[in-house]
Amino acid sequence: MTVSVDLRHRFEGFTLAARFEAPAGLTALFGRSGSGKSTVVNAVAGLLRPDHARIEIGGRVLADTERGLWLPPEKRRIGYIFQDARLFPHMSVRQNLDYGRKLAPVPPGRAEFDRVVGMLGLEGLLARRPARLSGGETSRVAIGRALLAGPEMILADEPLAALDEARKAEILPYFERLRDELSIPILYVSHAAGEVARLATSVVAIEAGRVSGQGSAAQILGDPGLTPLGAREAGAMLEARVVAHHADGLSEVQAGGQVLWVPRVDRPEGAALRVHVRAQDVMLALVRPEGISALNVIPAVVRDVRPVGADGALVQLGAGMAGAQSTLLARVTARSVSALGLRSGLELFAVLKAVSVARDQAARPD
Amino acid sequence: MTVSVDLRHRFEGFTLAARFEAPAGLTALFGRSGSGKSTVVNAVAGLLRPDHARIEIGGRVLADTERGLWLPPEKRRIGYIFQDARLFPHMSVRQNLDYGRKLAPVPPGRAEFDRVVGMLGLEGLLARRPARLSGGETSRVAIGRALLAGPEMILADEPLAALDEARKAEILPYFERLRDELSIPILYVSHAAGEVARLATSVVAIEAGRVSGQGSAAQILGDPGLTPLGAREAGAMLEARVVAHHADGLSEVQAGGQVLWVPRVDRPEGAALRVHVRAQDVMLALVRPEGISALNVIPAVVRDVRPVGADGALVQLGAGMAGAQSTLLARVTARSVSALGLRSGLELFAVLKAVSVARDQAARPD
Amino acid sequence: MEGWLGPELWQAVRLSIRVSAWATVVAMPLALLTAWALARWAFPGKQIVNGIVHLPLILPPVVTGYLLLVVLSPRAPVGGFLADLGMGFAFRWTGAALAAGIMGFPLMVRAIRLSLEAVDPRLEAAAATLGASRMRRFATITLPLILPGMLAGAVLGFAKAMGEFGATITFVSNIPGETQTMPLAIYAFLQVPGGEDAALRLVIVSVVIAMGALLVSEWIARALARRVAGA
Amino acid sequence: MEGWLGPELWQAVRLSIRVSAWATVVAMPLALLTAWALARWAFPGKQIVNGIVHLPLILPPVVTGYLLLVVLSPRAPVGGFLADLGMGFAFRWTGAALAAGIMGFPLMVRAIRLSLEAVDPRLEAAAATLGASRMRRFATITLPLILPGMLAGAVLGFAKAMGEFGATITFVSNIPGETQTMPLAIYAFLQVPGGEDAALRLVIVSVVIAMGALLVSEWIARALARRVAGA
Amino acid sequence: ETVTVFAASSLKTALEEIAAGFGAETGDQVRLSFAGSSAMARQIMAGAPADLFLSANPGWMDAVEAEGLLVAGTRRDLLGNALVLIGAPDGPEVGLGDDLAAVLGDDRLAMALVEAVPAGIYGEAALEALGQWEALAPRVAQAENVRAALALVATGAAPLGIVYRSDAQAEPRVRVLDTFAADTHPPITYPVARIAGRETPAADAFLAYLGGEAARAVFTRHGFDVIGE
Ligand SMILES: Nc1ncnc2c1ncn2[C@@H]1O[C@H](COP(=O)(O)OP(=O)(O)OP(=O)(O)O)[C@@H](O)[C@H]1O
Ligand SMILES: Nc1ncnc2c1ncn2[C@@H]1O[C@H](COP(=O)(O)OP(=O)(O)OP(=O)(O)O)[C@@H](O)[C@H]1O
Ligand code: MOO
Ligand SMILES: [Mg+2]
Ligand SMILES: [Mg+2]
Repeated sequence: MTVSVDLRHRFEGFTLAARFEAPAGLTALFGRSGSGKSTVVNAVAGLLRPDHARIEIGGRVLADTERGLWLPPEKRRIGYIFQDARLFPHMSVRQNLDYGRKLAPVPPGRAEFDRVVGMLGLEGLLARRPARLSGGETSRVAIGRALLAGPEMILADEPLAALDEARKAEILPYFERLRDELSIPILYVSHAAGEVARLATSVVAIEAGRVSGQGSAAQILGDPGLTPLGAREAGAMLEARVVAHHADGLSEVQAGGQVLWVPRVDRPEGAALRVHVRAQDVMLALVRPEGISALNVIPAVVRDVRPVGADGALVQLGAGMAGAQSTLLARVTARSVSALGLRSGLELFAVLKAVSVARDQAARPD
Repeated sequence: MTVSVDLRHRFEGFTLAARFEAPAGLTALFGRSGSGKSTVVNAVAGLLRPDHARIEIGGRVLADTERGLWLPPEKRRIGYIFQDARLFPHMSVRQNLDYGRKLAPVPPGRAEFDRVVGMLGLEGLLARRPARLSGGETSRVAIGRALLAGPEMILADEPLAALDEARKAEILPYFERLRDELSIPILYVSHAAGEVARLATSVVAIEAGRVSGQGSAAQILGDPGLTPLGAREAGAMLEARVVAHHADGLSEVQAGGQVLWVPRVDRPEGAALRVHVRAQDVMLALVRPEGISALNVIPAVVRDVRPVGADGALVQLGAGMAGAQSTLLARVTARSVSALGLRSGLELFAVLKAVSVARDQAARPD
Repeated sequence: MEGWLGPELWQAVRLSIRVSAWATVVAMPLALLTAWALARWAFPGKQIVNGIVHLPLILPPVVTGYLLLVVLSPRAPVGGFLADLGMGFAFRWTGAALAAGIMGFPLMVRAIRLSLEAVDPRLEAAAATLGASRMRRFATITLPLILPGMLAGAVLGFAKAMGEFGATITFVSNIPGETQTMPLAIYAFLQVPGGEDAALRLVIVSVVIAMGALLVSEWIARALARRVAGA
Repeated sequence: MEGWLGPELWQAVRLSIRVSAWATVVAMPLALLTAWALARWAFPGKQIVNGIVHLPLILPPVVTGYLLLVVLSPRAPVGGFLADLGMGFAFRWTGAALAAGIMGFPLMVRAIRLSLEAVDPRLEAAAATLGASRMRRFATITLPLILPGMLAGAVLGFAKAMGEFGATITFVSNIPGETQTMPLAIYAFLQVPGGEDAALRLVIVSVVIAMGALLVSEWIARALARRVAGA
Repeated sequence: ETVTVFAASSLKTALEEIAAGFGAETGDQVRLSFAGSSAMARQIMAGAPADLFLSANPGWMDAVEAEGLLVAGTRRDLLGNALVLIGAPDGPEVGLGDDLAAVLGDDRLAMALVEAVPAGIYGEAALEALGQWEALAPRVAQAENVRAALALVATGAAPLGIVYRSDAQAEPRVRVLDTFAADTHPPITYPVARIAGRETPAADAFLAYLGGEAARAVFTRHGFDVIGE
């Protein structure tokens, strides 16, 4: 389901003029603080009525101010995870979770309720009022409340910002499941690279109220000029397939005809997945290194060397057999560029540690 | 100034019993959502009166319930950055920022005000009411308000959670300055590895209301069993010194007699700094690799190989000359352990890309 | 109690409770609607409605009673019409309840309105995104959150009704068993030399009843507050 | 205006405004303190204080006036003492203001209390961490946030004072130029045949004044709300 | 000099006229405070600054006298009045000889408080004397005072009422149907007296003036009987 958004709105001292098309899947909204992300999300939710708006989801028109069409929020069937939680203070956690659930045309059942509660670790808190929850507990309940409303679209405004890594790792697969199995479109605001790398189908970068960049996650994350995550997080997005799981805990995947060893992936053999390889984690070698701990040594050819910042460069590599090539990115220092004589057409080896393709960066099928 | 905290408190269904000593500097409070971090911070602020409490800062006793001593919050001279911001809704941003400032015994001057406002990017918002701020703008004002109160101690409860990377990078040096130049003790709650690695002098890990681990940042971050950041962030903390800045944008630093090349560091030559080398970024090689992009190839000896998880191991290395050795950590797969025959006493090379020691992980003097 | 008071006064006590209870209960939904309109809607003539709501407070009670009499006496068009429907107010306890309700109305509206204005609209917005219709948002979010204000309004309205004198006696006069509420009985006693003793007894009874209502309301309010603070 | 009303009525108008204004202004700090105590403190006898605050609402106004007369008349110990100090209330405009203030007191307290209970204590806590003393927190955080409630209380109190009749006439009698407020003058006119016309004029004047106060208050309230919503 | 007079409300129009005349003649000011007799008696007993008390009812004057607050020898009955049955101008011709309860049907008879206010007390006594009270008692609407009872009839809320002649006379919306014989009820008298405490020659002068010719003419015009010296 494609989401198409076209908004214009003026606050005093701030003008929003954002237009983007988000393909099916999860669209990450990126942008600095105050750039207009929550404003966009609020308009899509129907809570802010912009001066001009056209919002369409999979052919369903939610708003078209030109034609005077404006579906009220309660008709939009969204699950909105607010940046500021907004739990109902007079209801217990259970009542908060049940609020949207009971209103859904097909209310999520008992089993789904238990699954969400378990994933969010809310079992012990169901009878508690919001005033007695910790910051992270509050945002977990807010997530649960939105997910349990049986929404046809999810709006998530920095849903995991207040959570620890372990809890994030528990919740991320749930968003993946929503995106993949239930194919619910998701608009996801986040500043966290790991989340976006893992979840995003496409990325919309917003700057001062305008869309400054837009594309597939691979495009945006592969371009340090575009990625709002900073150069550290730039990298290649490889479309891969699980070949086999091995006894020593590694999974063998294939991307562009090239075998990659990565820490065990939770997918069946044959399944498609996406691997995010950060440019920073890729080392280049002129000769195949021997006796090293890195398991992935990939023959590649330099396609482009682009300076990044004052002291570094981003090297674009073609890897694998012709016809099924993948693009890899490597971030190196300017000194290495000259020491190794990096230039277009140079053949060399890309070295990548298996552990660099960490669990929370792997895995999404298409 | 040492901070010494000893608390016991019961909520229904949650018991806090936390005791820790934090040396001068910044103490990171770690722990999963709901583990009791905010409760500790509230007690130190004087907003929650626990059943038992003894809190002392640099010899100044803030609370000693045994002796019936309980300094009210307004006498504690703290700058508390709340997890939920708590801006005064009826005041403009400027009035919020000025609130504590005007009450300080030595009010931060105009220049300091401008500096904080500039750092937080609040120039255009000074006349705005909090109701019209974005989520991140709200937390930036909350940070400014606390910093401008001229506090003798700072309590920061996930202050940067709602901010983008670029903004974080602008704010982090300010906390460093407070810690180092003004030597204000800071209690800092965060889930973000980068922040902690960069800022923390010591780390207190909290689990279900109890202190589960406590030590210097190097200790805690070097032990994947302890670090609450997850194995990805485990690494070595090297005490280093700037040797020289080079024209190609790299800085040469020395740690334990060993030269390290890192991206340019914003410190004068001769200055002490701390370098955080993540275990994940360290590759091991049995023979010195040639023609590679990694600039740091460090002769080392294996001290210990410890399995981590099902598929990996953490290798502890001694590097540099005897007498001035540093400890490095490398995270490798189980397959590499057997392929390279890693065992105590083995001499090999640790390979580390300069760019892996990213800017926001370097730099703090002692 | 009846023994201490005698059957006639006891009748006044019972009547007062009935009148005050009805006045409060019937006025409450209207007060809620009015408060909602004043707090949330923008409509032409809003300040006029606001003014009319406050009128019973501004006017001397006797004048209010007199106006009611002029409009609702059986000979007046409105009053005659209502009387034909069997819904006349004149000289009936319902008229006493009407007068009491009108006198307490501004107090109820204000209390509810203050509560309404304190409700965070973002919570209602959150409920809307979860699929709650306007009505359901009102019933599940707004209403529970303004309960303290409604309670305060009810207490004020009830207490005022227990004490209302001027408008009541002017409108429905003083008919024992029908319109003679406690304040009217008290007034009558105070008009004759030496009547203070009987008046005092009624004063005590009315204070006890109103205090009881007050205590109950405070108790409920505490329970509500505890509910929000977390059980 | 004076021409239309004649000097005597004009006197009643001026007196009513003076009495109502003083009643409101003097009662406000007391109402604030009382509301604060009821909302924030726990102390023995709290419910008794609460009850006493509500008494003027519960009691018929005449009884309240009578009680005031008993306590504060120059012949009574308290009243005599105050009279000796030159602060007597009996049969003076100050007494009318006192009666009006007492009658409006429960309304003011309730409005302020409702606002106080809606103030988020976490904001006061935040101010404390920034070094604000209890007094300063009150002045800079609590007070601005309860201004709408204080305003509502002031309007209710002022309106009530403009309309107060029973307690005033019973306590300080109906002395032109000294205690004859508009409601008392209206009453007097209604006691004589053909007085309705003059009474009506006074009613109109009193409604106009009170509505003016109401409009001003609504206007201020909107300004306050806008201030919080962001300018 | 200013004289403060506490007087029953129903005397307002007449007394204001007389006070104006007195002022013009002597240059002294008369301050008139009108309220219910009970309230004023209590206030006087509580020390109100009244020089003269003009009660609508001997009972409250007695109470003040019992407190020793009257200047000895100054109390006298100043005025009398009559009790009348009133109805709407266009209403049926009814007399005290008719069965009033039957005339009323479901309607109400407006009176002042029958146990508390003199006009009500007198009215009840008169109806009792006429043998009509028992049948009428359940149909009586008791108003706060005579004026309020008059208003009930004037607005049409009640078809019949019992009020003082002086009140009925000035109200165009009612008609006097019949007058109660003086012997059916206790005498209707308005006593007046000087209140002790303040020596004011002007007060004595006004007391005297109330009994004079000018005052007598005014009172009579407003429907009161002036009781002779
Ligand atoms: N007022 C309260 N009453 C009862 N339980 C409470 C109260 N406040 C907090 N708790 C509970 O105490 C525990 C610790 O809360 P605290 O706010 O200190 O957690 P935290 O470590 O700051 O978590 P987070 O990272 O989610 O903010 C939680 O389980 C919370 O539910
Ligand atoms: N009600 C309002 N009135 C005026 N300006 C507003 C209002 N709401 C938001 N703004 C401004 O609009 C801009 C965009 O706000 P928005 O909340 O969409 O930002 P955001 O991208 O979500 O930022 P953050 O990451 O900090 O939450 C900000 O500059 C903000 O100050
Ligand atoms: O004066 Mo009152 O207020 O009800 O009679
Ligand atoms: Mg936002
Ligand atoms: Mg917390």
